Amino acid sequence: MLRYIALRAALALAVAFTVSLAAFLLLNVAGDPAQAIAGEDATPDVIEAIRDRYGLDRPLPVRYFDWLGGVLQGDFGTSYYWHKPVAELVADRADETITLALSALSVTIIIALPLGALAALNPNSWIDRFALGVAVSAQAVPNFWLGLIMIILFGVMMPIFPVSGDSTWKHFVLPAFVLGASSVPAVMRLTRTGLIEVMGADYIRTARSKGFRGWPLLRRHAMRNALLPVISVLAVQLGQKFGGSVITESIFAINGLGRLALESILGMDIPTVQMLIFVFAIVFVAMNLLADILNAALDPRIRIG
Amino acid sequence: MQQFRWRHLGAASALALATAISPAFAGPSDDTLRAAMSEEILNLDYNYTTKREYIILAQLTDATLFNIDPETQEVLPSIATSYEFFDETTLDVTLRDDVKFHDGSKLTPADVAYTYNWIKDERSESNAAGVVRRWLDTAEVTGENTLRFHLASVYPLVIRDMAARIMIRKDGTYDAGGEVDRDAMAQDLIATGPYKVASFEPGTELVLERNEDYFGEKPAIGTIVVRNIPDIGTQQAEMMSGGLDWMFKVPLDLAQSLGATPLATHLSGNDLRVGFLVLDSHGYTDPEGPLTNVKVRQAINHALNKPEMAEYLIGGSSEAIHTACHPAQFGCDTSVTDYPYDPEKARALLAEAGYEDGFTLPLWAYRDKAAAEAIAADLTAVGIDVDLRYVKLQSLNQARAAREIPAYFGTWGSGGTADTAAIARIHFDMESDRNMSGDQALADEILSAEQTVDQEERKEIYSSALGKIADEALWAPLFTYSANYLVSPELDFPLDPDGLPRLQNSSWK
Amino acid sequence: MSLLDIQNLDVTLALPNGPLKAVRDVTLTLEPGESLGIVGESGSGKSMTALALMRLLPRSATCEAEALRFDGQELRDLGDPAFARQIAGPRIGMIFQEPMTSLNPVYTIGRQMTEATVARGLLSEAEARRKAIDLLDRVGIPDPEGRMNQFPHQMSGGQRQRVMIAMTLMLDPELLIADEPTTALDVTVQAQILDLLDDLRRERGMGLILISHDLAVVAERTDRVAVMYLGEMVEQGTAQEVLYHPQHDYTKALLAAIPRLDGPARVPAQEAAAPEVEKVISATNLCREFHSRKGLFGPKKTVRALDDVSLELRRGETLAVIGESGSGKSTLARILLGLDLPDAGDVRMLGRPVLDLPGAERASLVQPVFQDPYTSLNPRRRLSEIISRPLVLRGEGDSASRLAAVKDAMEKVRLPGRLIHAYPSQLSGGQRQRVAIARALITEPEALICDEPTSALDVSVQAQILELLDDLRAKMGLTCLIITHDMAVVHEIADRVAVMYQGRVVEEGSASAVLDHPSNDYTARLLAAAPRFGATRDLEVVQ
Amino acid sequence: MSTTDITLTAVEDSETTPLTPGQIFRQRLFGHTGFLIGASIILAIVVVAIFAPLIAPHDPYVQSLSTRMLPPVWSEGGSWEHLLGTDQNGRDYLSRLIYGTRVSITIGIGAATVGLMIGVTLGVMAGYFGGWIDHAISFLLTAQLALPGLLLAMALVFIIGPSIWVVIGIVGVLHWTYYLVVTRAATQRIRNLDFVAAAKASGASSRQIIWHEILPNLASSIIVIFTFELGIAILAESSLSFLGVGIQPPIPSWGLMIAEGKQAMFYRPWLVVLPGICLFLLVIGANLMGDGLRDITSPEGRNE
Repeated sequence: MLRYIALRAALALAVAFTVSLAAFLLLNVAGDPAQAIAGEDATPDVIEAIRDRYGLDRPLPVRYFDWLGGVLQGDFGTSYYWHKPVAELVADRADETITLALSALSVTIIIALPLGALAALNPNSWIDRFALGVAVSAQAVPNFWLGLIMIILFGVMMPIFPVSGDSTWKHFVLPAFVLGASSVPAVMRLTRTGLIEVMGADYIRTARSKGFRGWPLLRRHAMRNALLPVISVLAVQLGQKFGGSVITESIFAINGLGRLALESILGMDIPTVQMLIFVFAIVFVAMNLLADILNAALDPRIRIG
Repeated sequence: MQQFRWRHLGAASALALATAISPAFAGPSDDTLRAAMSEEILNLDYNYTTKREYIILAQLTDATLFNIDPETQEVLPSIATSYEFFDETTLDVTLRDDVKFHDGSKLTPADVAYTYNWIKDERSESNAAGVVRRWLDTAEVTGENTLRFHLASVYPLVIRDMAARIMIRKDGTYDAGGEVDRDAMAQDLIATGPYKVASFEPGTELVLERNEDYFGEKPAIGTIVVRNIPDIGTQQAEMMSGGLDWMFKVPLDLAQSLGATPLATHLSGNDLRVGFLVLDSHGYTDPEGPLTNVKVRQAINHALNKPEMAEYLIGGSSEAIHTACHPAQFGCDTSVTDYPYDPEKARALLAEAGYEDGFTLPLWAYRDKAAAEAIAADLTAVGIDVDLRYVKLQSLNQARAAREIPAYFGTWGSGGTADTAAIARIHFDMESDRNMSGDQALADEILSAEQTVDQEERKEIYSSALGKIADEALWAPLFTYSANYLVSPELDFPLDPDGLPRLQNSSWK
Repeated sequence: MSLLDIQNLDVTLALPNGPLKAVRDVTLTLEPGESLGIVGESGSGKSMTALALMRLLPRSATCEAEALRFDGQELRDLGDPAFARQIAGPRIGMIFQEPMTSLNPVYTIGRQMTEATVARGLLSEAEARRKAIDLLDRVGIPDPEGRMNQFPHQMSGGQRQRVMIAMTLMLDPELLIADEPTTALDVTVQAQILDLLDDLRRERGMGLILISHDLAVVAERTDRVAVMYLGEMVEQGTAQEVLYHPQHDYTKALLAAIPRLDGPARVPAQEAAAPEVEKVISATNLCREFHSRKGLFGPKKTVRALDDVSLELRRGETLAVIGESGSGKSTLARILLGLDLPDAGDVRMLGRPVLDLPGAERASLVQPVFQDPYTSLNPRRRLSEIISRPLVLRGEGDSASRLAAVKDAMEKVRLPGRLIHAYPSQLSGGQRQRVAIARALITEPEALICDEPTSALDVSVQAQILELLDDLRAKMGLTCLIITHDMAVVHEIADRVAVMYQGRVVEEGSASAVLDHPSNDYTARLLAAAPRFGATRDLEVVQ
Repeated sequence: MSTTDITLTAVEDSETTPLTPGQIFRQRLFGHTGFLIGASIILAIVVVAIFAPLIAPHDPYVQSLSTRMLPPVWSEGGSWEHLLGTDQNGRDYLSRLIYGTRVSITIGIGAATVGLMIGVTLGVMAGYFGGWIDHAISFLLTAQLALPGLLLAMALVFIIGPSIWVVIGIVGVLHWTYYLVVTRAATQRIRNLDFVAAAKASGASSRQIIWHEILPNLASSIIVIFTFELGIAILAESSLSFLGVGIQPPIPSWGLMIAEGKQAMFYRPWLVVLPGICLFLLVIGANLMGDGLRDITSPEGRNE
């Protein structure tokens, strides 16, 4: 067990370093950070001042290895904008993104699982068609467009929910719906096909031959088997959502990692971008690992082999 | 089951839909002005920032030695009561004796001297360093409330810089005990202005309270809350649901539409910012390129329908210009050659220059997409095939520094300084990459205008320089900008001609 | 009064291209304690009849009958919930063909055994658990206590089938239906399960319906036998009547097609195997190990598939390799074909080591024929492309000559010419296996290596393929190595035989010598499990 | 062995040979309502894209600043001259929507193909060879998922310059993972089937096996993914344009139009709603086609 986790941790670090190197190069190619920080009306001398304050005139390899050296001692550098350690910056904003990710995930679960199960239990019925309709249309709605429509509907016409900010839980309802809705199709489809497959399995036929029908049959035999593939997909999606959704967070002015990523990329705040990439890579791999562990916990064939 | 535990946590928050809440009403009821800014406010010390948002906040939190009357451009007393040039390079300033910092401590000449000397000091790396180093030698305390500035050279804009750029800090703020801390005032600012910082959450919200023992005229409104809302759409929603009282940098269409509703009033004041095309007349990108030919540059000027752009795309007080400066700036001579909108003449000029079937022109732009597209369309109409490159500011600056840009749509706000020096120098100085004409004589002439204190002489220099720029059509000046604001109906927000918003002068109706 | 009385049962399946009558007008009766065998090939409707009785038909099937009486009670009057509560489980129990998937993989054996009785409130948790342990012991599961909290995947196929039987008996049914219970098991295990079923029937005075495609196996162990063909009950009678004087032509043909030990002996190709006869393939001291990880986190596990195996295939002979699953016979075949490299030992073809032979040359020496007709042909290619592929790979001849070669090969394997442009999905199992053989022969290889070529086919089709292989061998002087698990097949076609057990060759010799007096007791057990028609049921093992 | 006179092969040679896979595929294709609806939407949009110059009432690039931001004809102030009003630069909104189909369709097909090329090659390589190649490719997969797409887009748009081909390349490079995962699993399954072993035994090289035996069997699942990726690519382009790093003005792209309309969305909601609906229609058409194809090509089919 530990060997497996150690392997995954090594993979996460390897990915994190490679991707952060790629991001470092891409950012420096895409523009001059000093200009971005200085802003629109900066005179050349101001830009020079910023350039030597952050050592941006040093050659790329020197800057990268300097950053790398810091990372090895746990210091991810300070943000060019916020003038405070990047680790602290990411930590403050992590809780908004986690809350958003978890509530978005629960939106997905609340919509996708029952819909998928109902569609599987009575194939070709109107529920099945309706479920397919929801999946196909939810997949076709652009994320940012849904966000704007939500603001128009709930923010202004029927001001039930606040439109921006992240102070109270009410602020998270609309964004959670927008973020959650985007992953409903995949989860619903998986639940549906999973359950159809399980209902056709031999052991279900054995259970029916012992007189089990309807809900007891579903609960005692089908549910756990059908949920196996869904659990791993949900875990992976949670990983992506922890990465924060760039668009949802900026539309709803939620101070999460997604918005931080957008602004630090557009503003060329290199240390923040690299730290974020580090966090995303590790969270992503950790979520895959969690999916494996959950699968092992639920499925003895994997656990005991 | 175990793995569904985190699901219940999320479900609780998503399910509670029912309760309707009334939006928190700002405005006169709690004497709080809620302002929105899309740029993130991260550092309150204007000595270490440059963006426009920080200039606005500095008006509220800081006081400077002098103030410039936006109407008459006349110098008014502020922290300093008077000044006198002992000789061309020595300036004596007397201070008021009743100015207090926000923490109650009394302002002394030593604080002022320290601030100027620190900014000039190598270690400061302050954004204002460039300005101060251009004219200051040293500042020394000469009396109980007087100090003397030794100037390194003759510079006409010393008082103007003192009024706009340098914010006074207590003695030893940045290098207490020898250890340099440039971010000392970034979060908990101690200054002398009409408002003091009540609470500050970087990137989210800044709360300012009226400074009761402010030496000058106390502002009418008790509290100002500045909220960071990146998305303009979201800002609108907050304004409509009463969550905001003041919005600036509002796009014209939005300002007009929301202004028409009873929920908000649209104010449009003028702005020192001007928009222009800079053309690679020197031929950095292509020595024999079309832009090196004056006729082509003149054709470009004729091709652009500037009046329509000003009226429809910028709106408010925006008007077309033909000078490489803002008409309201000192020394900006509007009698220079003008190239009125005349597509036929533009095609004729192109033909004369040997480009009957036109040429492809990569045009870079970083803001005002509608205007950039309008420019591209006007040029295409006369046969110039425009490849519009609409990129982020830092990408444009980097490409310009690498001399890859033949023409770009630039803007300049002169930092609110109503003097042609604030725009001419940076765009025609030989070292600046914004200078695409590479004309040494022109550069020297412009520099000379900043080396004399005699305003009449400066005026003549600028007239001749601007005349040359216009004749050679080094630029294609476009229009002045107009500042569009959206304010709540209960707020009275006076606008100043220099376009700098002064929230401290606002009050409830 | 008969335990079970089915009159004129019809089952129709609604398939995309029109309705199909799977069961036509079947009448069936069973007395209490009596055992009935239903025999038929795939598609004969034997399973459908049982599923109709248990109401387990697929959603798209409809079934009508004049009478469906069980112990005097007309089942059709019962609603689905009532049927589930009263009949399914306590009155009629059923076990299925695939033991590997018939138990729920994520729950322990104990829970699956006890849940039916506890849910119905017949027994308390503790009583049910004790009963389960007794039943597991009765069906021959070692250490039943420990097995209760194990999972299905930790047991062998045979053990799982035993658990299935025990689980069904938990509810003490009066009738037990076994739908091809042993088809997926090894021959030796097969015999034990069938004996167990028979003993339990007598012990509990239970009715038993044993459904199988293997007439010989069923006939030996049931009182009466019914034969089904294309959905109809073509013959019904006591085991003796059906076996020794069958009425219906189909039953006769079926009996003739079954390979059996006491059938006519094979004429050996050439008696004196002269020493200098050329060795087409010779393998010496082959060893091969496979490493697998037990579960995601478990320790590594190594399995010795081949343990110092030496074997020779001489020109013109048919060598049979017999052994059960896990004996390493398939691994041997892949190594001899050059598809897999041994850890130790070497393989030579006509004296030259396989390693130095380039692919194309090796192809002209030896060609494979695999077990499963459904995966041995590329579904996306037409027959002409499949059969001519080896020639294309060798770059031999042009399209015209290749087409001729294909036609010639199709004739050799007796495939109708019009199928030349058909796709595999349009052919039956037997036809596909003929295509595989045609493909193997197109390059006129020295030897054919067939890995259980007929075990996935119906008995009648199997007979044709074996006959075809024998003809080809005679006409083309082909050398064959045939891998099988059925001693009767060895008896019918093999000159020499090698018996493999757990990766080692335990016995080798001429077919007649090994079959008449086996020296190794494992071979003897294999022989005992193979059906003999002559003897009556109480046959002793020849020692 | 005596052969009885009744040749059992009679059962084998029944005259009516069942349908070829191709015929079955076509039969189920035209029977699947979902697929037909989707295909007709896509077809309609492709026709509009091809004949845009004829259909569009005005040239989408011609500006008239004086008549900018006109409302559509049904709300007051609208005119029949510009059915759906005009945009910020006074260009006819309906024409821009119509020309927008060209951008979306080219990007959709282009990006999905780029994704297919990368994803399928890597998937087959990882699936067939396994071993360290498989590990290297899954490392690449994880790294790709961790790198924010926005960053890659911004850098590439700056380096190479903003043309439709660059956007196609970016969206394609960001969306090959779905192909990889599916083809890798399918290749691993097919690699162990007997007909591949038979091909190997007849001397086929790995390349020949992949080309001749494995790829044809992947064709149906690749087509299904392609139709889904079509929708995803179109949405991705619109998101990138929405963030300002996708299609460059003045080319009309629906994502860009939504971004531009966003500012005045409370008073001129049609500037946001109309392109949104077009995007929605196009993508829902692609998804319905994808769903239909998947039901038809999957072995058990949807109706069993």
